[in-house]
Amino acid sequence: MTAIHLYALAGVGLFTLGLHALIVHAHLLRKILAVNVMGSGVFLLLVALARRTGEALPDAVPQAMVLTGIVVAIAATALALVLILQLAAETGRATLPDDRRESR
Amino acid sequence: MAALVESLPWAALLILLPLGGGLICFLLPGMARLLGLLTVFAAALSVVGLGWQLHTVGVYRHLPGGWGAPLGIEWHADGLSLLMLAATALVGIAVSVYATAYFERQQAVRFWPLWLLLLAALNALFLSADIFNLYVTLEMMGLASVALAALAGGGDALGSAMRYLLATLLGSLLYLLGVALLYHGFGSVDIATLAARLTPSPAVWAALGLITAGLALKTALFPLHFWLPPAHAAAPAPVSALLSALVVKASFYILLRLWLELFGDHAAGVDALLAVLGALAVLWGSVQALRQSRLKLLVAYSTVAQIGYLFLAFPLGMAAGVVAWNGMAFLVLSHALAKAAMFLSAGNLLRFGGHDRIADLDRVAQRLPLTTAAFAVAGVSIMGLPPSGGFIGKWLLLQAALAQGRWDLAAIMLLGGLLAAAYVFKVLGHAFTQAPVAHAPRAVPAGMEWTALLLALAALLLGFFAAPVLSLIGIGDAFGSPAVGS
Amino acid sequence: MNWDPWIPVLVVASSLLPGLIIFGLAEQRVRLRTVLNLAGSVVKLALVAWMLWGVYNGHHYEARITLLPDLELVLRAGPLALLFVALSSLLWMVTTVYAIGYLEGSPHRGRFFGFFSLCVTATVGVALAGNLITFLLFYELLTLATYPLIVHRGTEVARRAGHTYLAYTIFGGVLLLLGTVWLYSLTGTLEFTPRGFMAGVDAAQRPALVIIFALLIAGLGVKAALVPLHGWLPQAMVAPAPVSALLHAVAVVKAGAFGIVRVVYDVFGVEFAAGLGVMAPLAVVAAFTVIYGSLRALYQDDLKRRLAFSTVSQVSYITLGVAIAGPIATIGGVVHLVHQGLMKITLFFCAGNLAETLGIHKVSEMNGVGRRMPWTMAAFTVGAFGMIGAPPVAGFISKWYLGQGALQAGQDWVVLVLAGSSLLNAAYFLPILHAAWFRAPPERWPEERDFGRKETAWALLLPPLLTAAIALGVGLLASLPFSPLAWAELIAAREFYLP
Amino acid sequence: MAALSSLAWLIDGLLVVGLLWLAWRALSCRDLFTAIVLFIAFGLLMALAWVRLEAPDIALAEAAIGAGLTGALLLAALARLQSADADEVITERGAGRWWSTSPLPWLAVSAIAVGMGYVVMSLPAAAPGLSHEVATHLAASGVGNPVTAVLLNFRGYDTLLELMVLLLALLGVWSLGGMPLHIDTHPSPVLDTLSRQLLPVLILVAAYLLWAGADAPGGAFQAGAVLGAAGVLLLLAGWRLRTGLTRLPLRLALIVGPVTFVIVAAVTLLVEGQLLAFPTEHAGLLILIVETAAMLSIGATLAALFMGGHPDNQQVHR
Repeated sequence: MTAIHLYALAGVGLFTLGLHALIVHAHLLRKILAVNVMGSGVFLLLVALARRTGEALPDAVPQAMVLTGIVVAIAATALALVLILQLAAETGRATLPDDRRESR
Repeated sequence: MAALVESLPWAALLILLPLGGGLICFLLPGMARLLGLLTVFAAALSVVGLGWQLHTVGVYRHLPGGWGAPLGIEWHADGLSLLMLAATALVGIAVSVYATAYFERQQAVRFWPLWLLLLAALNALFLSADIFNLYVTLEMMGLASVALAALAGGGDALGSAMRYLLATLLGSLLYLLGVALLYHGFGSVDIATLAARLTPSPAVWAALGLITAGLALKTALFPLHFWLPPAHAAAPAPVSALLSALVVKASFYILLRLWLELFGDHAAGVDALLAVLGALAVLWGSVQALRQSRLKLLVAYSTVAQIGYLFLAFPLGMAAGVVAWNGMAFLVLSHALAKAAMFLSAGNLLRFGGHDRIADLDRVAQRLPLTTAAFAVAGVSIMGLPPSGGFIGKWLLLQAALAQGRWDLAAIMLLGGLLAAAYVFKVLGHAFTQAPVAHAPRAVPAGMEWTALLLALAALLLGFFAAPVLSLIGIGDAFGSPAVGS
Repeated sequence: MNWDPWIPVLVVASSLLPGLIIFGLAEQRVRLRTVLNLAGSVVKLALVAWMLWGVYNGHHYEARITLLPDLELVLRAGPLALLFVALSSLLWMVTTVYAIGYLEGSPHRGRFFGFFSLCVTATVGVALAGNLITFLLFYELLTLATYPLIVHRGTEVARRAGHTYLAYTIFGGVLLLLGTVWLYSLTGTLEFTPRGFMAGVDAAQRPALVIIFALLIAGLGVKAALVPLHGWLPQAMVAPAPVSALLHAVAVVKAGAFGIVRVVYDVFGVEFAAGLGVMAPLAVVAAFTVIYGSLRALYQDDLKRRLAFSTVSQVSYITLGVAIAGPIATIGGVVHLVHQGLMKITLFFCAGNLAETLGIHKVSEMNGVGRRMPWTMAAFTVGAFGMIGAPPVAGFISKWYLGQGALQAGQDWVVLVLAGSSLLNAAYFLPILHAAWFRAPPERWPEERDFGRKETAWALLLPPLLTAAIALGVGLLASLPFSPLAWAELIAAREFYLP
Repeated sequence: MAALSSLAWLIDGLLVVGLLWLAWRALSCRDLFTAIVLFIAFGLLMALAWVRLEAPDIALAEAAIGAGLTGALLLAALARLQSADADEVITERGAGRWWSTSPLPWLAVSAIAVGMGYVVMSLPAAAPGLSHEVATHLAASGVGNPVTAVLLNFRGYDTLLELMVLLLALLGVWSLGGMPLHIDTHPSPVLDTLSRQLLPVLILVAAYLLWAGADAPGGAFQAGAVLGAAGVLLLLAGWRLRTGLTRLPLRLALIVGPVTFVIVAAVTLLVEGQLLAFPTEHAGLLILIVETAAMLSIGATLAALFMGGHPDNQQVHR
C-alpha cells in the first residue's frame, strides 16, 4: 500500500460517490455536481497511477490527458447549467420531466 | 491525375474542412448556409477520394504530430471506417440540403456551426486509432449533439436534451475510466499497440466492462435507451435524422472496433449478453414503437429496435466472422439512410399538418405523395424486404445464425421484421384515410420532400450494390479474412 | 450483340416504367396516362409472343445480375414462366381497358394506375424469376404494391381490410424468407432447376427439408389462399372491381399457386418431394380447400364475396393437380392456371358491371338482370359454366385432365372431390343464372346509371365479352398448338418429367 | 516508490479523507448553496492533491478552472434559479424514482467500488507508461515542460479537438439564449476598484504563465483560465462590452485560437506531410504562436460562457 494506491483508491471512491449521487438525486444542479465529482475521481486515478514510473518525474501523458479532461469538464458544466436555467424558466422545475412523457 | 488522387491526404481534409467551415460559419453568420453546404459537399468529395485511395493503395495511415504510436496519435482508415464515413457523407448531404429549406435564419445561424463541428467530430472519430483521442471526439460529438437536440426549444426539447447530456457525460466518464485502466495496465492508448500487449487480467476485464457499458449507454442499447426516444423526438427533424442515423452509430462503431481488435479474445460470454440485450431491444423497441400515437416517437423507438439488430451480430461474428459482421455493417449503412429518410419525412408531415399525431395524418398519401413515398420506401428497408439494403443485412445475419444453429436469434430477427412492418403500416394506413378533424395544411418546400425520397431510394437500391459495397468494406479485413468467415 | 438476355428485362420494364412515369404525372393527364398504360401492355404482349415462339423453337432467354458475391438475381423465360407471363400480360391489357372505364371520374386515378402497373410488374417478375431469391423479391413487391390498391378508397373498412391482407401476406413472406435462407444454408444454391436441386443433400437433412417444404408451402399458401390461410381474400373484396378482377382472380392468388408449382417441381423435384412424403398432405389440404371454399361460397349473398370463395376453391385445383404428382394431373393443374384466370376475371368484370350500372352488389338483387344487361349476363353465364366444368368451356378441360391424372396416379378419391366440388359449383352458380334469366326484374334497380341505348359503357362491356370468348375458345380449340393445353403438355414434357 | 515518512502519510491521509468527506457532503447536504460552496472547497483540496501528486500544471488549472470558474458558474446559476420563481425549485430533493430511497444504488455502487479497488490494486506496482518516450523526444519537442510537450506537440491533435469542445460548449450556450446574469447595475465600489486594480495583474500573470509554460509548470490553459477569471471579475463588477465590440471582435477573439491551430495544422500538413508535425527547429516558435492564440480564445470563451447568452440577444433577454 503506497500513497499512489491511496490516491488511486480515493479516485475510485470519488467516482462511485458521484455515480451514486447522479442516480439518486433529482435536482439537476446536484446531478451536475455529481458528474464533476466523478470526473475528478477519474482524473485522480489517472494522475496518481502516473507516478509508478519509479523515477523522479511522473509520466507526463496522463497529466496532459487530465488537463484536457478538466477543460472538457468545465465546457460540459457550462452547457449543462444553461440548459438547467432554460428548463427551469420553461417549466418552473430544475428536475427532469418524469418518464411518462417518453411513451406519450 | 490518378496518382494525385492516390497521394492526397483526404483523411486530413475530412477533418480540417468541416472544422474550418464551422469556424468561418461562426465568424460570418451571414454566409453560414452557403458555406455550410459547400463544406459538406467538399467533405463528401474527400470521402470519395479516400475511398479511391483505399481501393487502389489499401489501408491508409496518418500520424498527426508525426510521432506515431505509442507516443503520438494515429489514424487508420480501412473499409469499415470508409463505410461509416460514406454513411456520414450521404446522410450529411441530404440533411444539409434539407436544412437549408427547413431552418429560418435565426435558427440556421445556430445550426450550421454546430452541425459542421459535429461532422468534423464524426469524421475524426471514424479515423482515429487512439482510444484517448476517441474520448475527445466522443465529447465533441456529445456536446454538439446535445446543443443541436435543444435547438427546438420548449420544455420537451430542453428536458430531453438535459437527460441526453447527462447520459452522454456518464457514458464518456465510464469510457474514460476504462481508458485510464488500459493505459496504466499496458502503457499505451494506441489500439494496435494495446492489441499486441493485452494479457488476460482484471484491468482488461474491468476496462471491457466500463467501456462497453459507457458506449452501450451512448448507443442507447436496451435497457440504457431511456434517453433516446424523447431526445430524438423533440429535436428538429434534420437533427433527429443526424442523431438517429449517425451519432448513435458512432459510439457503436467504437465499441465494434474495440471488440474486433482488443476485447474479442478476452470477452468470455459478454458477447452473448450483448446479443440478449440486443434481442430485448428489438422486441421492446418495436412494441413501444407500435404503441406510440406520435410519429416522431414511433420513429425514435424504431431506432431503439434497429440498434438491437446490430448487437445480435456479436456472438455470430465472434464465431462465424465475416458473414455476420458484413450483415451488421450493411444494417448500419441501410439503417442510417432509411432512418434519416424517415425522420426527414416525419419533419415534412409535421410541417404540413402542424402536428405529428398518426391518427390524424389525413390523406397525406394523396396530398403529400413524395413524402409518403419516402416514408414507405424507407419502411421497406427497415422491415428488411428485398431488394433493400436492410434485406441484405438481415439475409446475411440470418444466414450466419442458421449456419450456427442460433434459432433464437433468427427468430428474433424475423419477429422484429414483422413488428417493423406493423408499425410502418400503422402509419401508412392512416396516410390514406381521412382525419375526423381537418387541418389547414402548410406548404412543404420541394427540396425537403425530394431529399427524404432520395435518401429512402438510396436505402432501397443499396441491395443491388451489395457486392461492390461489401468488397469496399472488406478493405483491410477489419472483420478478419473471409476464409475465417465461411 | 445478343438481345435475348434483354427481352425478359424488357418484359418487366414494359409495365414498370409506365408505372413510374404515371406516378410523376399530374392527376388530370388522363389521355397520356391511358396511352402509357396501353402502349406498355401492347409492348409486353408483343415481347411475350416473341418469346413464346422463341422458346417453342428452343431459344433461351435469361438475364442475371449479382446480388451478393454468391447469389444472383435471375430472370429466365422457360415454358412454365411464359404460360403465366402470357396470361398476366393478356389480362393486364384487358383489365386496363376495363379499369379506365370503371374508374372514370373517380379521384386518385394516377395513384391507382401507378400501383396497378407495379402489381403487374411484380406478377411478371414472379413468373420470370429464375431462382428462389428473385421470386421472393417480386413476391414481396407484389404484397407491397397491392396494399395501396386495397385501401384505395380510403375508408375505414378499406384500411382494416388492408391491414388484414398485410398481416397475412407479410407473415407468409417471413415464412418464405426463413425457408429460403434455411434451404440456402443447406444446399448453397437457390436456382430453379427441372426436377429440383436436392440431389446433393445428404439423407441426414431430410427432416429439415420436410420443415423447409412446409415453410415454403405455408408462405406461398397465404397468397394461394389455402385453407386456413385464406382469411384475407374475402375481406380484400372491398377493393375496386378491377383490382379484385386482376389481383384476386389472377395476380396475387396465382402468384401463390405458381410458387407452389415452382417449389414442387423446380426446387424439390416431384419425385424427391413424393419421396419425402410431403405430397399426400399437400393433396389433402388442397382437396379440403376445394370443398371448403365451395361450401362457404354457397352461403354468401354478397356477389363478390361468393366469387372470392369460389376463387379459394378453384385456385386449389392447381395445387391439387400438382400434389397428385402425375404427368396428366400436372397438365390439368397447370392449364387450370390459365383457364381459371380467364373465367374468374370474366365473372369479376360482370360483377363490377352490375355494381357500376345498376348498383347491384347482392345475389338477391339479381332477379331478371339478364333482361336488363343481356350481354354482361351472357359473359357471366359462360364463366359460370366454365367454373362448373361444363363442356365446352375451358374449365371442363382442366377438370377432365385432373380426373384422368388422379386415376392414372391411382388416387381415385380425388375424382370424388372433383365431382363434389363441381356439384357445389353448380349449386352456387345455377341459382344466380336462374334468377338472372328467368325471374322478373324489380320495378327499379338499387341505383341505376343511364348509358342511353347501351346496357353499359363499352369499356365495361367489351372486356368481359372478350375474356368469355377466349375462355370458350381455349376450350373448343384446346387441341391446337399454342393453346394453353398444348403449352401445358409442352411444359410437362420439357420441365417436369424429363425422359 | 518507497514507503513514505509518517508525516507524508499524515498529509496524504488527511487530504484523501478530506476529499472524500467534502465530496460526500457536497453531494448529500440539504441546501444547494452549501453544496456548491463545499464543492468549491473540494476543488481547492483537489489542487493540493495535484501538488502532492507532482502535477503542478494540473494544480494550476484546477485552482483556476476546477475550483474558480466552475464554482463561479455554479453560484451564478444557483442565484439565477433562486431569482427565478420557486423555492420549490431549490428545495426539491430526492429523485421521484422508486430507487431514490431504496438501498439498491448503494449496494450497486459499493460493489463497483470494491471491484474497481481490486483492479487498481492488481495493477503492476511499477509501470513506466510513456515517460521514457516522452523523455527521449522532449528535446525535439521545442519545449522543456514534458506536459506542454505532450499537449502541444506529441498529442497536439487532441488539444486542437479539445479547443473545439470548448467552442462547442459556447455555441450551445449561445444557441440556448444563454443565462442572462442578474447583476445589480450599481456594483459595490469595492468590487469595482478591486477589479480595476486586479485586471492588469491578472493579465501579467497570464502572460507569465504562458511564457513559463514552455519549460516550467503553466501554459495556455492555465493562462487562459486566468484571463477568463479576469473577464469574469470584470463582468461581476458590472462591466459590459460595448455592443459594437460584442459582435465581430468578440467572435474573432473566441476563434482566433482554434483558427490558428487549424491553419498551423494545414500548413504542417502541406510542408511536412503530416498534420501538426512540427519541424524541430521551429517547434518552439510554432507552439508559442499556437499557445498564445489558444490562451486568448480560452480566456475569451471562459468569460463568454460565464457571460452566458450571446451578447447580442442578451440585450433582448433583459
